[in-house]
Amino acid sequence: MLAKTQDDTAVRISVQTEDFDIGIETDRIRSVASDIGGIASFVGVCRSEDGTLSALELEHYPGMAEGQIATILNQTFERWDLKAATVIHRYGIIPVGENIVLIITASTHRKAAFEAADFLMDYLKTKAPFWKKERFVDGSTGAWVAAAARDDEAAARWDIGP
Amino acid sequence: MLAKTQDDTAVRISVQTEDFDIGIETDRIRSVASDIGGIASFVGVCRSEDGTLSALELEHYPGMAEGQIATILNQTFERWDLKAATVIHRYGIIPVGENIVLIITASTHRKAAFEAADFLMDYLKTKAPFWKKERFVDGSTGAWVAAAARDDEAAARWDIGP
Amino acid sequence: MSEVTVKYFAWLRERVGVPEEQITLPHADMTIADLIAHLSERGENYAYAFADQTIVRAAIDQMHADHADRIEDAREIALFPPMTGG
Amino acid sequence: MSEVTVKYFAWLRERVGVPEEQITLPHADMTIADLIAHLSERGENYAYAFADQTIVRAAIDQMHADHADRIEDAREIALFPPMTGG
Repeated sequence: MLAKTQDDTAVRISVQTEDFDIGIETDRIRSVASDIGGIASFVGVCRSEDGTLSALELEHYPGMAEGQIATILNQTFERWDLKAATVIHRYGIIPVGENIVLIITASTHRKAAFEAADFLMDYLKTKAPFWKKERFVDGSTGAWVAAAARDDEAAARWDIGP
Repeated sequence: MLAKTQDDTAVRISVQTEDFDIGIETDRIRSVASDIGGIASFVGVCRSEDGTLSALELEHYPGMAEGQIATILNQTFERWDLKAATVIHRYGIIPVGENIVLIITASTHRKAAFEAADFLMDYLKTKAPFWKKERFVDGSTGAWVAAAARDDEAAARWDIGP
Repeated sequence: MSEVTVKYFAWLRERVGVPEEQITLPHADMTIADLIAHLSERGENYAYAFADQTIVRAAIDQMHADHADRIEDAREIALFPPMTGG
Repeated sequence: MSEVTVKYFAWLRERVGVPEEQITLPHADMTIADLIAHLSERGENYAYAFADQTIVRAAIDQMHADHADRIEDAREIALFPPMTGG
């Protein structure tokens, strides 16, 4: 399924409720790919929004979430010479300060790893079926988070059609 | 010394022979900064160069290395709204597959974390006093690695004078 | 007349009141826009959920789709607001 | 006449043959270029090390400097090839 990768273990996708460990995941990437020159990663964390937020409730579309992440990873491997990549996205209740998403990309060259990680995050935000709802520290439930126009603009930079 | 950071622990610089642990360093970043939305990181790894290389010998200029990293971090904090950052650069003999450098940047927003990490790496490559010498698998010592013109070009993207 | 599973997510799910349901398509050759128009007539909750159709996103068999796309022999349609993952 | 510590790194260190040395500046008001010219006359190893001056980088008291920069009352000069860290 992945264009430039023969080895399935070079790609790891997980949609899960439990937290992840960037150290363990980085070691895994290192163990499955050879001739790596750079490993870029990004951890998305639940922001406190100046102390008002207590948690985010993350809803997802089971099946389509994994499928869309695989599709986006496929495009990423077609575009950059990656050796391995990992995408982990959590769902359920995520308290402030906890991890939401992890991206790791490994390549022979630094720029490819950086750009691929940036691209993956842009497309996860606009194409992966997840939705966030706010929970406030006063116990009330907030609104569903509105999609930011800047996320669509960020994704549009990469010149891939909708 | 750092423009937008009151808390000294928000910045960690280390020039060392021993390896680092991205998990421990990420936990440290998370513990010293609040309202983090994204943590970007980059690990530079010693490439095998198609199996010919056994290790890199990294020479550095003690004192100036730390000082230049501090200067580059200062510029980074002036330019992006970072909550915390870590730069660890190893020296000595680094076998193929081992870590050379670690960058971690934490910000409220993802783009700032990504761009700051990319900027830090570009400037470390062209401004931090480290030099790499090759050691081959056949036991011979190779040449000093030549600076890549593309590294200067990458740094020039950021519009900061020499 | 064929049946499809229609799934709703986020505030669309909350407004409709169910996470999914079986819908019998009133005629063949319907588009996503036709399905939304059909659902909007099922009651106040649906009318409220689909009041602003421009922000409703759709998937056909778990692939992103436009409002003009035909449902054809799809088994699962999903309707949801713009995504906010990552 | 003042003294400075001159440090060499990487292949400049290997060619000169020492990692650092004390150099007495022959006159005041010297630039980095003047220092390199002065060092080049100290022997074959120096002439070899500084054969291509365009690729020699310099630091004055641990700050990057140009060849035209004056040494003034600096205590430590470093000469090295383009950096290859990261």
